[in-house]
Amino acid sequence: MDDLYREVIIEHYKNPDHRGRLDPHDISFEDENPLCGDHIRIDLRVDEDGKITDVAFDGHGCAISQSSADLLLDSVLGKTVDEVKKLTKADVLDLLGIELGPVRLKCALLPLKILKAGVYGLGEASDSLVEDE
Amino acid sequence: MDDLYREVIIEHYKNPDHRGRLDPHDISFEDENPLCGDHIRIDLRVDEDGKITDVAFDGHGCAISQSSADLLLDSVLGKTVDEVKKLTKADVLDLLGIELGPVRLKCALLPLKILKAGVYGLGEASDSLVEDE
Amino acid sequence: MSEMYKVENKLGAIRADFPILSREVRPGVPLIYMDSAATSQKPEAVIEAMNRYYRWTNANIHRGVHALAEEATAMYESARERIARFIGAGKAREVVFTRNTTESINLVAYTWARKFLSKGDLIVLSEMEHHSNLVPWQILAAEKELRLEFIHVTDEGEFDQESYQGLLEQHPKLVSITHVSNVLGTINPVKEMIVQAHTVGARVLIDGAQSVPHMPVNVKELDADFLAFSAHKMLGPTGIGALWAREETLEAMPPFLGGGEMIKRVYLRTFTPNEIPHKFEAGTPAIAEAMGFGAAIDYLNEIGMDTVAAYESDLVKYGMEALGQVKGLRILGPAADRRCALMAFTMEGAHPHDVAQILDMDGIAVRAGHHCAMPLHDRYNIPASTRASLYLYNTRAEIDQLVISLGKVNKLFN
Amino acid sequence: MSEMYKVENKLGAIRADFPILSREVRPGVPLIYMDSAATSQKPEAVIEAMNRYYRWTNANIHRGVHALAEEATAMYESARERIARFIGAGKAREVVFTRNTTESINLVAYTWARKFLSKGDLIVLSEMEHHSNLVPWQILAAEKELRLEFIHVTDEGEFDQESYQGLLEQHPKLVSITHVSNVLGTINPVKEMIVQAHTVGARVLIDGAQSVPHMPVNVKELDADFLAFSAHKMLGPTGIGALWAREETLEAMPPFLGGGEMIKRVYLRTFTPNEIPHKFEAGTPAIAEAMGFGAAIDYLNEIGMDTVAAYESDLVKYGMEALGQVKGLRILGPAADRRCALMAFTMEGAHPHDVAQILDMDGIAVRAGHHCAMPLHDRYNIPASTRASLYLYNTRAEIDQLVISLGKVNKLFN
Ligand SMILES: Cc1ncc(COP(=O)(O)O)c(C=O)c1O
Ligand SMILES: Cc1ncc(COP(=O)(O)O)c(C=O)c1O
Repeated sequence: MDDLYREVIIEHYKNPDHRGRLDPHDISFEDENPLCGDHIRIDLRVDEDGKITDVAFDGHGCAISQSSADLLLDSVLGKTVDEVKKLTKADVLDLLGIELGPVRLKCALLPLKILKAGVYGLGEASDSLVEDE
Repeated sequence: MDDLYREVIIEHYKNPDHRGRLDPHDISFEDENPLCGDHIRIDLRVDEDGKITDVAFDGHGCAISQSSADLLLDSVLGKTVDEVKKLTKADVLDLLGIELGPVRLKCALLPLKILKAGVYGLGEASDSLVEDE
Repeated sequence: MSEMYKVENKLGAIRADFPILSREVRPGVPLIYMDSAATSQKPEAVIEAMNRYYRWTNANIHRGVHALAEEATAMYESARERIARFIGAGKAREVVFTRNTTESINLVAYTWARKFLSKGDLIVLSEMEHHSNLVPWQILAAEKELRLEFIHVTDEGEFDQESYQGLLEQHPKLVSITHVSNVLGTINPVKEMIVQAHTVGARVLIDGAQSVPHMPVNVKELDADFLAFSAHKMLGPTGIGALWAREETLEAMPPFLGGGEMIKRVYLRTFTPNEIPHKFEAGTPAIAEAMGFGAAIDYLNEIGMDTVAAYESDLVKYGMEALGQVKGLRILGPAADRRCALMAFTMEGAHPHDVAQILDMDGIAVRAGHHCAMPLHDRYNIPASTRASLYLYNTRAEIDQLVISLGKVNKLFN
Repeated sequence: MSEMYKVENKLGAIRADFPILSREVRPGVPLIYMDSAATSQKPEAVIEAMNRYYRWTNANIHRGVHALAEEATAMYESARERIARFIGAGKAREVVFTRNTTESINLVAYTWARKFLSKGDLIVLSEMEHHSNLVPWQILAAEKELRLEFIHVTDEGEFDQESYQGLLEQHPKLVSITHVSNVLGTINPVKEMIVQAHTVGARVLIDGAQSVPHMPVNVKELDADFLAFSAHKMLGPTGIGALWAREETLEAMPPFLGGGEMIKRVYLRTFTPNEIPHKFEAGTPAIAEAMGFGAAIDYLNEIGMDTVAAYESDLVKYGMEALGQVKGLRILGPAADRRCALMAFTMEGAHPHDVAQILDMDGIAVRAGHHCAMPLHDRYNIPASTRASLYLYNTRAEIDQLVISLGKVNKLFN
């Protein structure tokens, strides 16, 4: 149990640092994982140099997806949009510090998928955004 | 081999007693077994007492169906139409003197099915005519 | 309850019949399988029936005169007969082999409904249907401009009979409903509902995916028009299911898939269809699976469906009481005496996926999600639920372990 | 031929892999199985892959978070990947699991063709098609008033390329033809025919039921648009087949059967379909069968499809010569160098059913009848034929026995 539900995950799930909305915002994107009903919206503020200055997420879902969102947003604060475009599945798993089966992996990667769809300005989020290859 | 292809069967297949057509005839019916392409037509002449006075069959097919037709017609010569209506699967198998799997059984019973459809004056031959129950 | 006693007594033996039940999920963590509503486990007798076929008889059926083909054909048709008897069907030819419940329902939608329903006609479904009894009708309704209406479900998880009466007054052509809900566990009063539907001239399709495996179901007593079910939920293999309908109904239906075996004669531009049930079984069917399906029927008959139902009824009573003790846990659906042995629930503060994952760490296999019933979850305003579904091989001891593990969920999240 | 030599050397081992090959049909009469075009035998590795699944992993896929469900999902998708690689497909998602070749072809007829073809459009088939590649188009043509035309077959059993050119000039929307004839054995030059069809803008469906099991088939090299095949003819289990099509094609196709798994979201009245290939896999699929299919692919890869093809090519050469010695026997189809290892024939004075029956007495399993190709038999003016179809487990010694037993037929009937 300690493996998958490390204290840091439970902590970020119960008491997230970045839950909420940004109004106004420069980038906003939302999507869901219909398999489990996880739904997440991410708002970003970006300065003229492309640096991310403010982050927030909203929605509902399992501990993995929600803590992944919180940890991910924490990690991109102060990064540039171009740096965010380079983030991978491996980066998220590093943040969470756990190994996941294919179903829960989707939960963990949903926030990254949304974040990348947002910074790329896409109309739709696609799984290929978070696939390593 | 002797079992299924008894001499009598081969003999009636190669040199049938009743191959041909009757013109005029009182009863005529034909049908086929689409599974193997066996096709048989049976013609009968019946006198005023309902007695079968002349028989003939035509068509093509395997040794089992053709010899079954020949043997069956042999056996009904002189019988009445009502007696023919009572003939069963068992009667045909007695004539042939063999045991058959389900697929070849259809070959063996095709002539009886046609004969009965004919004497009953049916529009279509149905498997239920030759089922024991 | 003497019935129950019989199974309790046999239980050791029954569990030993299922090889997977002695598996450890991870070293030292034995499997507690509570996901039988998704798919049941298979006794060795079922696995062996298929092995025997592959190792001894394997041949294509119906068209061969060689020994193997004749044996295989006889075995395949014997399975059909045993299945027909199992559901009280008059004739084996009233049973069509399909891939699963889903294909059975689609077959009715593509053939019977396409031929006999037309623009403006009403199909009555319900809010508790599995996607497999919703989407085929949605596709058809869009194509033929049919109307779909839905029997409401009460807060307790039962059909709102008043809303059903209202819909019957609109003279539907078809009522297609589930016998047992795969989320609420509700055993619906389909027998009475069929009588009422017939009064207004509607045909009734019963989705038996969750009832046929768990209780005696007799199509003649029910007087249903169609019954759909899957082998894999009743101890049988994947890849095979069945559709039952009356002889006259099947005969009136146009063919579905075209190909070998479903024809009598083929010309380049036309064909004549085969007799039922073969008319609906195009191409090489799931032959080995039919042997497995037949063996599953034999296995269930050996125990007796009354005994299975009684045992499960006792188990779910115990389960409902036990889960009732868990803090923040809310079970969906009606009281124990009106339900099958499955319990879907939500827990305060813990998402169903997390609940299932934590249970998995203790070797307990439950399902989390919408269980292919999104509209029902919408109805209750929940995104998902966790479901423990039981079968004749589950025990009270396993339920005790479930309660202990749910305690860990609470400790972690609350 | 070194390829051949490899298999000859391995042959003892190969035959030992197939438990059924050591069966006696009747006491003292060993099985000589020459009916692989109907369905092939299965090696123990395939049977065991399914047993392992049922005894160790069995769970429903895709929606579960528990250990068994995750294992089963990974195994199921891994089978899809291996099948995709086996036929040279770019992506696993281009492979849809179906029940068999027949369902694969029907799927294209019900979805792609229903959407993209309209009144008056032409579909080109041929006179040598299996019923499974005729009837689905007949049903569709009747419904949508499409035109069907047929490539003629020459007396030698090959496509009349002139008649094909003539049909292409009429700008068909679809050409649907078999790669290898299941009666004539002809290996058709589909690669060139696909190029020509594409020139006039037609899509091409290849019925690979008899080619994929026996030779290397690469969808990219062929540049086909659709490829249909069955596991049970290539050492795999019954109940599962595949349809391959390009990603873009599958994405453009509307769903077929509606139900669980093929959806992304379901509301009471509407749904959004899932991604390919799941969009076409409604309900619980043939999960165990996918494991078996994957194991069959592994088995064939281990030997190598080039080796299989070379071995069979040698075998059929030997077979054609040997059968050529039998009095009154006439083999349908082309010379050995243009055919697969199957030989359908007629015998003077003996009906095919009788021939098959007499061979069965010597344990030889061949098929008699129209082999689901009635129009082709009409074309040659014969009601039926007897077919001996070989695979990698057959031997020259078995062919020798076939010739001896055919001698008995002649003795009895002539
Ligand atoms: C050329 C051809 N196409 C299609 C089929 C149909 O295959 P299945 O029965 O597996 O659907 C067969 C086999 O019978 C065949 O030989
Ligand atoms: C009530 C109900 N109907 C239909 C189905 C679909 O069954 P299958 O996936 O075997 O087609 C299920 C099972 O998932 C079910 O529970």
